[in-house]
Amino acid sequence: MSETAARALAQMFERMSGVIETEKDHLSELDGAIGDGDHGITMSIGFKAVTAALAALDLDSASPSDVMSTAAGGFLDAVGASTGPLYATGFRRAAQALAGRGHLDLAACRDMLAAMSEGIRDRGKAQRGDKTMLDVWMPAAEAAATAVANGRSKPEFWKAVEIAAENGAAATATMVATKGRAARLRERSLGHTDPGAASAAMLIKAMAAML
Amino acid sequence: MSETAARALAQMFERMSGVIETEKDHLSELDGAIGDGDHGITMSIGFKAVTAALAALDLDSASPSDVMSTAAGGFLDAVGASTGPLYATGFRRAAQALAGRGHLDLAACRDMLAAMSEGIRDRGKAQRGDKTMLDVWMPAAEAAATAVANGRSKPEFWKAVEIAAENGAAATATMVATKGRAARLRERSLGHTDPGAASAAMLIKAMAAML
Amino acid sequence: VKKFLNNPNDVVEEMLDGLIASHRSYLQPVGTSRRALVARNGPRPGKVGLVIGGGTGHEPCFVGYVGKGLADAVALGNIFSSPPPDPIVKCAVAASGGAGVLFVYGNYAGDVMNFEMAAELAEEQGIPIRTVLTTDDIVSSPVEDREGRRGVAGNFFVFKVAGAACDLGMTLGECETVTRKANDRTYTVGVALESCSMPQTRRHNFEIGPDDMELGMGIHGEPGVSRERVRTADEIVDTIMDNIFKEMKAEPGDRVAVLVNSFGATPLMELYILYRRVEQRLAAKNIEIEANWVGHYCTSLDMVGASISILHLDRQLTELLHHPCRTAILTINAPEADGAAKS
Amino acid sequence: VKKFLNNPNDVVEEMLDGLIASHRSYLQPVGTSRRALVARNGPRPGKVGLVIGGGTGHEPCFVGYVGKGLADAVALGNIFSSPPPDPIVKCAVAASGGAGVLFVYGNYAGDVMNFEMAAELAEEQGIPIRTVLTTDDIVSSPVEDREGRRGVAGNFFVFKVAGAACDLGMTLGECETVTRKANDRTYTVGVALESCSMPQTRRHNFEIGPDDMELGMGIHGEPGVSRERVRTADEIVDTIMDNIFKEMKAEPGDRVAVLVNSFGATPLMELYILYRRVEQRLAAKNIEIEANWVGHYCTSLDMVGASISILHLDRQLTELLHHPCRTAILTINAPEADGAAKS
Ligand SMILES: Nc1ncnc2c1ncn2[C@@H]1O[C@H](COP(=O)(O)OP(=O)(O)O)[C@@H](O)[C@H]1O
Ligand SMILES: Nc1ncnc2c1ncn2[C@@H]1O[C@H](COP(=O)(O)OP(=O)(O)O)[C@@H](O)[C@H]1O
Ligand SMILES: [Mg+2]
Ligand SMILES: [Mg+2]
Ligand SMILES: [Mg+2]
Ligand SMILES: [Mg+2]
Repeated sequence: MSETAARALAQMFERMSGVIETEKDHLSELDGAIGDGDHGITMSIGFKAVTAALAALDLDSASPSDVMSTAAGGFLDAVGASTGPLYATGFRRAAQALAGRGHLDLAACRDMLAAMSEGIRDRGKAQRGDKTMLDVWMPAAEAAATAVANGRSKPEFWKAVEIAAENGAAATATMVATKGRAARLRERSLGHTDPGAASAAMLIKAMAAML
Repeated sequence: MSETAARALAQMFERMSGVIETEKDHLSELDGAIGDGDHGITMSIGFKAVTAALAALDLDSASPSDVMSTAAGGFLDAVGASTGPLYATGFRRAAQALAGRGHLDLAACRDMLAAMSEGIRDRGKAQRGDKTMLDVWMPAAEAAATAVANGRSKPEFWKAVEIAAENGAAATATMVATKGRAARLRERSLGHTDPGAASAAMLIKAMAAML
Repeated sequence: VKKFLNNPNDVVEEMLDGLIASHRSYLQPVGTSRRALVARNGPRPGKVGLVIGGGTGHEPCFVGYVGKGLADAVALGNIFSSPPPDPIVKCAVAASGGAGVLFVYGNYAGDVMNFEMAAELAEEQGIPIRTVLTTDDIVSSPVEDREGRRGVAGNFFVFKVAGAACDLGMTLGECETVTRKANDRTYTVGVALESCSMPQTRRHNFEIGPDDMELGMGIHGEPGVSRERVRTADEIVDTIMDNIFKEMKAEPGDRVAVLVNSFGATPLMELYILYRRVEQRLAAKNIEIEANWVGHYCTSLDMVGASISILHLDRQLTELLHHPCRTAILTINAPEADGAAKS
Repeated sequence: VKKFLNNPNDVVEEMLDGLIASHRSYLQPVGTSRRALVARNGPRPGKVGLVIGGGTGHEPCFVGYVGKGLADAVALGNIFSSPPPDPIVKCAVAASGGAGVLFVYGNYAGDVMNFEMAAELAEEQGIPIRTVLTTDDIVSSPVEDREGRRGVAGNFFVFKVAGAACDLGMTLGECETVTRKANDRTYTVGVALESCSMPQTRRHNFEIGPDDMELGMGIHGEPGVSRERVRTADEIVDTIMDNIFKEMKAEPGDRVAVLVNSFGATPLMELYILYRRVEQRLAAKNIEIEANWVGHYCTSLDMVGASISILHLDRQLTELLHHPCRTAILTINAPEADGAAKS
């Protein structure tokens, strides 16, 4: 089963890369309004690097954890920026959470989401409500935990996670940024969706579709 | 009578300055199409300097020749460019042509126009048909000579001069520039009126109105 | 927006080709990494190494400040993006002369995270690292939150002082201290008339109305702190200088260095008009200009705009400012003739 | 088009205020005339004086090339307008060290008339004058009409060679000869993506279509020689280099100096991308780059565009190129430390 799980994760990253490619310009536009206009470009470069790194990986022998740590390295070396350390740390923590696991059952998915969200939080030292990607990853991870605790089915699990992510992204428009570039805009950031939150919701949608 | 002639010339320069001021943007636009877009600005600075220099002149004691040479100096020191040496030389030659004359009769006006046109030709080494201001000053000077030879009245004289100037300016649109900045455009200068020719026709119109 | 480009996705790599070729006499890649460039004539045993860096799109920043007497190595990211830790670590290793390495870079979330990760990795390799974040953009955050401010064109002065301190053989701690002082005494305010455009989109990052300007504009095309009606050059300088005077505790007779910097598309003619007014305002307070630079020193692609930076000098900073250096875009009291015709 | 300006009619005077203040350590006005500026450290008895000049709007040209080892004096006109004879004569007098004065300026009708009038006046005062017109814009006129071409950014090389020749104590005739050679061996082609706009009008001098570029663009916003579809950076450089190779008789192993110049609004990032291809094209012919400059050296207000100039070196020109000089924007093998912190 281990190959299948690794393969599923690799396909998930390909889906993520595809979605980002489609939404690249939209993400850069969101970033242009309150940041420096490169978020779509950065994410596109990053996920292309991830799929390139994964293409070099032998998915027959690799574990899910290997896939995540390969993704972390590929992403970080390709982009830097804010997203590089944030997602690289998130993926690395996910790799740790998946270490020794061959199955991507709902518990594994829950732990992966929790690890992602904690990794991003620890690296960026942001809090909920700071108008960042964390406002998507944290509620998504919480929704996953609740769904598992309540014994939800797989479709219900991912539906709940997706909705939490989308609500989180939408809510950033009502927040005043206090972290990242947008923080300098203070009140002027109101009314704009955070680009990192928007892309995070897209990534989670891709996860839901592939896992 | 000498004061009156000097005053008439000074008023002519004021009229010229006024006309240039009004047409400044139009002249720069013409220059933008085939030159460097500054002709209106240059002429405006030049004629403002002329009227400033003339304001410092005692017109009660100055001769017509004094007025013209003061205008020459004022114009040249203020603008440089192509028009500076061309008009300064023209005005200086006109000053020579008017030397010792107190009256601005038609013969004096004819000689003044001839001197202007020769001065501009000698300084710029252009020929008729080169698509420059000379394509206005030369036919105007010739029309003046013919009018005097034919014993025309003052209104007829100036009408003939004005028409020759206007036709000359219009004709430059059909010429390929071979002198000045526009020369590098070769065939691409076709269809555009030469800015220096356009302003020359305006100056001659101002002369006709004031002398 | 039209640009001289091939495939927009290759823009950074192609720029690096040109830049490395053009400045070959000053710097070279560290190994095979073209994102880590080291001064040919920089690092030496016993000297604290100076590593600077950040995103591209700010040329001649940061690469123009690498050379003898200034930075020893530079790490470059994508456009407006911090470099990842890897090239930064390579720079630290290349710059290290056994006396530690000083990191100086602008205070941006991305740069901080990547440089911090790099610092940890370098220290694991036994290279002591100290860091000074540049925070000269005084309108980017209120004075109570000085450390929250971002670094903009004033990093020119901070780099210069740091480079001189390192070149003079000061210890890592001393280099850090004086660099921090230079940053604390550097005040910048920028104004944009038009936003920049990324090579990939060729559209303005955001639109500034036809009669408006953006005060406090960042150097990454981030919006500034307020949108205002365009005013005259003198009024704009007055607003900037009033902001600076509010923070800079300068007495009559004090000396400053001045940088009037184009964000990219604003030409020198306009910068001189701004400089004229800066000088008038300083003269009115009896503050003397020890040195000035007017030109393109830290740009934001093709942004239309300019910034004014003032370094409030003291005796030590004055000496460090005049210390010789020779880089691709800055030669001060040229350290030595080297036979190469270079600007 | 938005600009940093006060009253547009004062733009030249205000720029001169800023410029004279900023470059005080290099130059000063001749008497009370601010349109004639003389190097502090330039003219000396027995040395041929070098006078350059032209209209403003090309900054750092021409004022950035005044100083020790380069031009002794510069005469400045209004925007894109030759200076009148008076300041040129003042420059000649100020630059004269008894060995004659060399005038070097671009071949434009206005400049020729004004400098010729000035030369006559200076000779009346007993100062022998020789003149070299720069004509490096190879697309501005066919090769049969070489003397009809205009001078553009390549005057950078011609000034440099002339300044070195004068500084080395060559006679007026020798200075003229070698300067003429430098001009004959300098080849420039420019391309504009957008026209410039005058401070007084704040409109583009003319419009270039959204997908078009202007090949052979002049440095005064004059239209170029042909309107073409915008192509990639590499294709543009190829067109330019093909034009240059058609005229430059370079053999494998020959050496050149390269100048990649922004017309104002084009940022360094794009210039480096152009330089990359210039180097590739030269390398393919086994032509070596002895020295290069990439940046803002001769602009046209806020024009979007760039030019490439190649100086085909020989032994004498190489020596003169490397001869020390120190001006506001160009320091080569710095002649002497002078204690002033200046870029
Ligand atoms: N400290 C942080 N913690 C979490 N997320 C952050 C932090 N700083 C920035 N971000 C996220 O990064 C996004 C911007 O990413 P990107 O544009 O790629 O990087 P950069 O800001 O370096 O240009 C923001 O929209 C925000 O969601
Ligand atoms: N050699 C010349 N002889 C006569 N007129 C000339 C000559 N060269 C240029 N001109 C005139 O000068 C005009 C341009 O003047 P202006 O724009 O003020 O100067 P510049 O060309 O220096 O910018 C042209 O339209 C042309 O009529
Ligand atoms: Mg961004
Ligand atoms: Mg003109
Ligand atoms: Mg960025
Ligand atoms: Mg002109």
